[in-house]
Amino acid sequence: MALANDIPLSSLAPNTAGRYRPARAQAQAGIILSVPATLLLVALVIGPAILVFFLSFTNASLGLAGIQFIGVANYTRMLTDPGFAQSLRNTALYVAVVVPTAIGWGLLVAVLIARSRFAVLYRTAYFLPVAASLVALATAWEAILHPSLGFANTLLQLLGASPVRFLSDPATAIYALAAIGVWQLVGFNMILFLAGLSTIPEELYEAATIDGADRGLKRFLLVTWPMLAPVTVFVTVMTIIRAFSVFETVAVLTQGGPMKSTSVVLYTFYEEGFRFFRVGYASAISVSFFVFVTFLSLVQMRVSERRARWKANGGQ
Amino acid sequence: MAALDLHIDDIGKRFGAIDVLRGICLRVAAGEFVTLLGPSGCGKSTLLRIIAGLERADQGHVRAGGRGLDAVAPKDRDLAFVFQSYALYPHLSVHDNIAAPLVMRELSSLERLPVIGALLPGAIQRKRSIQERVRQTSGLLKLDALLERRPSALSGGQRQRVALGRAMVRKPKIFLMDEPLANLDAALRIHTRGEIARLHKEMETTTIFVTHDQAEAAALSDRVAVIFGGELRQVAAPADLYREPVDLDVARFLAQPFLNELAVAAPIGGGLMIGGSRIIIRDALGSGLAGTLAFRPEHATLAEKDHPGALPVRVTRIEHAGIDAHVFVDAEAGAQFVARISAERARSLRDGDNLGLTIDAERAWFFPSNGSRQRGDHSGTV
Amino acid sequence: MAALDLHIDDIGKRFGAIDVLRGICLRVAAGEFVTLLGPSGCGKSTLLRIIAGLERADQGHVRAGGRGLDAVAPKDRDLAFVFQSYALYPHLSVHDNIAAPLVMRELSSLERLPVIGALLPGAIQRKRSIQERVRQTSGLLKLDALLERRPSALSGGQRQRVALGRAMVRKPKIFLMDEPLANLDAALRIHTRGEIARLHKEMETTTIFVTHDQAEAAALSDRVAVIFGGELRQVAAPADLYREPVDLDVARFLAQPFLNELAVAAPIGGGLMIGGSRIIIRDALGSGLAGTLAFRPEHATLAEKDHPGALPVRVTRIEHAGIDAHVFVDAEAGAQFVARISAERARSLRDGDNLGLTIDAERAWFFPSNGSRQRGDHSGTV
Amino acid sequence: ETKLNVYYAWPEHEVIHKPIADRFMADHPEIKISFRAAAPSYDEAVQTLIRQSMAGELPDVHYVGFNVLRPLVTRGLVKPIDDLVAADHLADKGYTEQILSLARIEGHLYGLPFAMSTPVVYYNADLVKQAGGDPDKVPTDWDSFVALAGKVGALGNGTSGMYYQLGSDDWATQNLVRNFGGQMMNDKESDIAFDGPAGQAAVKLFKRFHTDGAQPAIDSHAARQLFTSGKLGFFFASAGSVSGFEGEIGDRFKLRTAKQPLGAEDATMPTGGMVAIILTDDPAKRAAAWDYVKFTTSPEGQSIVVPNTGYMPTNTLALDKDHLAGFYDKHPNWYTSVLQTPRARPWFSWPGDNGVQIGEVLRDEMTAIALGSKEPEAALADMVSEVRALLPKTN
Amino acid sequence: MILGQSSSSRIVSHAVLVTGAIIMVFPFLWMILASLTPQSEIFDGSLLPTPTLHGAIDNYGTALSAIPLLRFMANGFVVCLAILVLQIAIAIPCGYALAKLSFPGRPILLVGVLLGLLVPVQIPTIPIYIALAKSGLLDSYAALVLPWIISVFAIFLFRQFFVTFPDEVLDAARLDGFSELSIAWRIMLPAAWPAVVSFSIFSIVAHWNDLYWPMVVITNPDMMTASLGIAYFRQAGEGAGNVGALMAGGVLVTAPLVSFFLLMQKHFIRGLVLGRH
Ligand SMILES: Nc1ncnc2c1ncn2[C@@H]1O[C@H](COP(=O)(O)OP(=O)(O)OP(=O)(O)O)[C@@H](O)[C@H]1O
Ligand SMILES: Nc1ncnc2c1ncn2[C@@H]1O[C@H](COP(=O)(O)OP(=O)(O)OP(=O)(O)O)[C@@H](O)[C@H]1O
Ligand SMILES: O=P(O)(O)OC[C@H](O)CO
Ligand SMILES: [Mg+2]
Ligand SMILES: [Mg+2]
Repeated sequence: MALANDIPLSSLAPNTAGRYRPARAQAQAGIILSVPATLLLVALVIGPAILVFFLSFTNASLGLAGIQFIGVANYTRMLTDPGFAQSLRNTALYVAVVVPTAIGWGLLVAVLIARSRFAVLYRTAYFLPVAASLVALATAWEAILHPSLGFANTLLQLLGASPVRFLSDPATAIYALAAIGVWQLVGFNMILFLAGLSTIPEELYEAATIDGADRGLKRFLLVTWPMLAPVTVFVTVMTIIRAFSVFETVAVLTQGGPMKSTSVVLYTFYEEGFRFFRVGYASAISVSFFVFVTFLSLVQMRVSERRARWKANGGQ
Repeated sequence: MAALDLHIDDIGKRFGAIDVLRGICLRVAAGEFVTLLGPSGCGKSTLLRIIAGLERADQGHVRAGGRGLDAVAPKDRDLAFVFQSYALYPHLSVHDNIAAPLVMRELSSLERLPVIGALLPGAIQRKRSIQERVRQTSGLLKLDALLERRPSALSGGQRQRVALGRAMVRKPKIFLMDEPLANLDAALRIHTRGEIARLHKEMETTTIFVTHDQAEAAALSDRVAVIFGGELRQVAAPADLYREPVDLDVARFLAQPFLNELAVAAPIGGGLMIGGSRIIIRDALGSGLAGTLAFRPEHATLAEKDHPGALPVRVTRIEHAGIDAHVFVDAEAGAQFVARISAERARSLRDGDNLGLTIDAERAWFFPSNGSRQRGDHSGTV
Repeated sequence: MAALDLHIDDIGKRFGAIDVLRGICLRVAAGEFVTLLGPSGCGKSTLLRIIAGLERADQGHVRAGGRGLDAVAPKDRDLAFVFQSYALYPHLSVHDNIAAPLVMRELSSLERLPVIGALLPGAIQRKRSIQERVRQTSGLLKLDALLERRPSALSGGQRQRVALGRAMVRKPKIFLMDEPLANLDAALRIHTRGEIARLHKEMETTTIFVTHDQAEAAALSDRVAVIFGGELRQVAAPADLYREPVDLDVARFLAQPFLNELAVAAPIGGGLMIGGSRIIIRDALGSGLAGTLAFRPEHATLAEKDHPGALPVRVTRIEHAGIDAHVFVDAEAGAQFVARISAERARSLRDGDNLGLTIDAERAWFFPSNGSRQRGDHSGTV
Repeated sequence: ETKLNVYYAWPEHEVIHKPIADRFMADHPEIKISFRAAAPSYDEAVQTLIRQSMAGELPDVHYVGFNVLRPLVTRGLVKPIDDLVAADHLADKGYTEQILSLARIEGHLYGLPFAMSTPVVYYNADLVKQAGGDPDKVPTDWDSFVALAGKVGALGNGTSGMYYQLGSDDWATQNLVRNFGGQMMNDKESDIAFDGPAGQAAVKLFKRFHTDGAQPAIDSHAARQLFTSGKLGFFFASAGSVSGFEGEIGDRFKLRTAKQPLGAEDATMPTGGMVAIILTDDPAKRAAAWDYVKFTTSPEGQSIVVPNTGYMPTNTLALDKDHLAGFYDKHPNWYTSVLQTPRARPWFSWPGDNGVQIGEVLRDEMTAIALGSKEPEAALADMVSEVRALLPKTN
Repeated sequence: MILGQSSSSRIVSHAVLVTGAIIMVFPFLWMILASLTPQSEIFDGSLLPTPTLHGAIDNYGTALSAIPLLRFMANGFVVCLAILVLQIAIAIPCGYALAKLSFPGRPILLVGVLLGLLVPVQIPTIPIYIALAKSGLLDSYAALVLPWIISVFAIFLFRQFFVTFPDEVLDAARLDGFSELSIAWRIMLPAAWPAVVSFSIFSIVAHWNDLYWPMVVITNPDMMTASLGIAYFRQAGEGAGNVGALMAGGVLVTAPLVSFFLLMQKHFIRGLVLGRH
């Protein structure tokens, strides 16, 4: 019979000191490779963020010397400031329109495109706004939405409707901006969804076909939607963040007007910080902004977490 | 359960410029287990997908139980498909995966909704019935303990069982399986193949099974259909296929691990000289055909070096294979052969030993270069 | 080329709370081909990675050619590793993949730069020499025509050859291969395994090969080391392992596709009643030990139903396996057995036939529930 | 070589600043003038200056709006130039005290006025005629004016009557209050004064523009496009835009200007325009900057400013025969503003740091009136409380 | 293709897609038409501007002469490119380390990155602005580039990408003699190429379009980026300005980027897909 085990020699095995440690070589490299990013992260993101947090408890004002600690005065002022309340409302309106529309439309387009023969053509069309210079195109939008001469109103009048003063009417301005926001985000979300769709194994659709979910909503609900869960989380968080950070169109087209109807949080922050130099107050706004966006993203991630869990588990 | 017969009639399929399938005709009896066997890319999956309706044939027809399927949507063909990658719904539990085909068929979209669905009177009953059937199926496949898990929390073998369960649960009349064992490891593959055989025996559903592993095909099938390059070369029971391959491709493919081959430029007077002896190839007699003489390792024997009529060879390698061993030998002029002998005997052999190789001419085949094979018949000794 | 011997000494490894390897001792002679065989998760890869220095052992030592390797970085251990997934550099051509180990070793960072590197005098020569060696290796592996391609443009078998090339090119003293054939299909697996055997024969490099396929292990190895649950159970030549498995696990694992087992609660007076006959288990005699009687299908025979001393059985299934066939039979009281008989004979059998099963008691084993196996010796007829 | 960094508001004013600088550099090869990107408005410019001052990046010369000179002085960014003016005897060189006083704060002179304007009425003579008005006699009282505008608006075909542009600061709002003889704050600047009868009348009139005068409630970009494309009757804006309007309109229709109607006998109007100031502390640069500032306000500089904009010259010598003599006869549209100068007063500048934001408050409340979302009285009341909150507490 | 797709559903889906596509493309179409139309005829009451040759010459002539548009674009390119290169150079090693190496502090860094992901980019701008002002860097390329060279998003994206990269290749590289640093540069960087392309598009879109930051730090027209330049151009003529010329400028600013992205579309998708596996 074969000898099962050779005889151990380990009794005289002494030092483990000279042992080569793969882990140590990696640890060294890990530190070296991550040092620049770490330093910059601290210097440019985390450090300033902490500073902003402290500034929010002061009356700091750009250009004027002397900073005083004023407790939560900035925050109480924020709570009572009708201008800020208005900008919160505007932002909420903007986000409430942009996020579901840009995601839903992007998803719809992606799903329809994925199986279309003209996919490249459609994809290109929808991708155009993503690649364009927003400031330039915002100007085109402004002309199209001109209260009386623009294409949109000419068309409305041709159709017998009365003209709409899109960007000049406080009742519609934020929605007009939201429409431009949606216009710009749909293609972006579409691309992300397309990427997600392309990772769904064709076999899964075939299995669904045989199982009786061979088209339309049935198939969408059985395969596409659940399989897109991780992408959807990503898209949603990205869209929320981008919707909350709307700035360019406001700055270019309305400067927050008419009657502050488009002054969104970030624009208010910009005005307070860089036009009126109230650094302390602006800091308080940005801290609240951060808390709010973080909270919303976390809620969104949590809600989607269950849907996405299989993926995190490395589902096949 | 009633099984259906399946007629595949002159199926042809092109992808672009390539003929992937050419005039495939195959009749599968009700309850029969037929394997599609062939090398990678030969068109096995394509044929299976055409039968399922997942792909459209450019030509030909598929009929099941006398009914033409060409205009029938996949879900209405009353067949089930098991995929190589299992294709389980990753977000559904094992229970829901197995239930999916029933739910999709038997509940309306409204009834599928979690809360509202529960309020609809008919739905409750139907849902119970579905649960009952899922339970039956999972019992059969020993999946009861796993019903709440997600596919990601299962081993490969368990996933395969779930895939089988999903296919079986609505008691289809025909099973289509595309390399369902390919992703399992050796031991599990053999185990699961036993399970598939058992299930087939119990359910007697007509089954078409795709594989490129000849051992698997032989072990499972009533008949094996061998496909090469989109053409059906031979359909036969495993034992017949083993004994009578119709051409060299088939012989090679079915001779894993090894087939001995000897190119024959032109038989001298219908005979072939090997090791000083002449093998008469009866069917090639007088025709002067060129071709290949082929024989399996198990039909070669190793004798003494100077055994009369034996080909002098030298042992180059011995591979153990359980009770037997494969002995690789070099003949003169660079020809190489493999003989399968008992492990017992192989123990006495060493690399470099000089021996004599004899061929069981009764079992050797001659494949002319053009046309199908003729059995090589022996004349005198070999 | 000089090969090195390899001493693995009392290696232990934990991952968290789990002992993945426990006191593994193994000596591999210079030029020997040893296979690590065991079920998935038993620790084969971990052991191999410890030898390579990719993982640190918690205990024990590895020595090659008398030199302790514990303090040596992987790249300086003079060994090469072939991975199951091939682990080719996806962005490099076949040529550059094969050249990588040489380039990294023999050229300085400066010399590796595309333009500047070409201007350094020593580098040109060394680069030529590298190219020469890559060419040699690719010739040996028949990769010459593929040198410019990226791995993504290669088939599985070709990728595996490139991986071998990259391992071979710097003529390491030891080869480590982790399931290098697992991703290939049946035919290619057998073909490539022949190629590995050929290369080993030519280069005679000490090789440790990991697999969970016992046929592969048997076909390739000088010796096989069987691991279960992090423990080395047996190290033996394939033929010995086949004949003398040390315990039931090993026997089962090496008996793919099937092993017949019969639980024995307690031998009656050291003997066991089967089919009215008594098998005396010599080693268990008088001890009253409980355990398992095991025998291979090829050591069971099917006789007439009323053959004296035979166990009455009924055929339930016949699986074809080339020259042989596996016949599945049911005995009374639900016991199931498999007999391997010639396909010739199997042709005359049908499902439901009543036959008698006899066991070659000389070849049957008795494994007591606690402890290692004792050979079951026959007494009288079976 | 001395380099001067010059900053101005209104990007379209490039048409005057660049030729002036070129001409100056031709005379002074040792001085090099370079421009910063123009601010979109006076208010933006001053915000940017304050930001730049913190970065130590102030330009050397700036053309500050009359209304925002004061915050720069308060922040200490500008130094008086009384000594320089005296040394150079500028009083004899066409710089009248009346004009210099526009740049005087608490007795000190901080710069040289560079351009002046008053609000004028631009109108589409063709539309006025169509509506039955007399293009040569634009009404001088608000009632008939609003009525005529209403008729223009009723012409149909997408035509609107008038547009009283609020602009990007409080100039237009001040103008309306002053038009009824009012002021923004009392003389001591201890409290606001625009909530009096004049203010009341002003906001009510503004509402009437929309209700009776067919003024569309749209932003000024859009309105300007409407006007230049011939779809708007009257457009109130600074006289500084005459040249710009003429260029944009070409001969699409007959563009004319008229004096503003008056709401009260003691009506005044805020003087628009800007002051050239020196921001640098470097003596060499200060000297060069002083030369430049003098040049831009000289008859030569002014004869570039006036024809290319519509502003009135700040140097009386510019009207001499070598320069602009006879210009006004040929360009009646330019002359309207000159006719209004007797009523022109300094553009009131708010005390404290929040002038810009006060401007925004006023504009937003006026917009609310325009949109009909607030009654004039309510809007005025809100202006009062919000502006008070933004004024320095010491007052 | 699967049998049994109804043609009516296909028509509906095309109708939906075409309608959306028209909305997407329309502003571009309008912008191009307006850029070719004489200023005075753009708002002449017709539905769409009607191009004429002299209008085109006028508008593009004005756009190129009235403002240093090419200079703005060049600034934009320099800034975007510098930001992108630095972001990648910093993020790739860090992403690799976070994905594949265990080193002390890694969990903390990972938390830092995730936190950073949540901090809207505008938050830290006040302190950064003050710091730039104090160091006299306003109105410089440095001011435009420096604050953005760390992209937590890039680190995160590359980390996700690298996590899926097979460990075995890294082990092979270690055996072949690669040091950890050379693995980062010689293996991970080329392997990350698709992710780099995806990220580039994210990054370039963001910074090419960014108006906020240039508005804060730039006052010198020589330093303006394309977005700021167009916004600035738009102000000229009290906004109503020269719409035709403005649109011409818009076309010029938009064209290079749009063509670049259209070319890269496919790679963009591929990079995202690979990053997700
Ligand atoms: N959708 C397709 N478009 C183009 N060619 C295809 C398509 N599907 C399959 N083919 C080609 O048709 C041939 C047959 O493919 P098929 O999948 O049927 O082979 P197979 O026998 O199943 O192979 P395997 O054993 O590798 O699964 C192959 O050459 C394949 O490349
Ligand atoms: N880095 C690790 N951390 C924790 N556990 C590990 C790690 N690597 C391996 N293991 C565990 O160690 C055990 C042995 O793993 P190993 O990869 O050596 O098995 P194997 O025999 O190679 O299996 P297979 O045949 O599936 O490749 C397994 O249970 C595995 O889960
Ligand atoms: O006359 P201007 O050019 O100074 O402009 C005056 C006001 O700013 C217009 O709102
Ligand atoms: Mg296939
Ligand atoms: Mg392993």
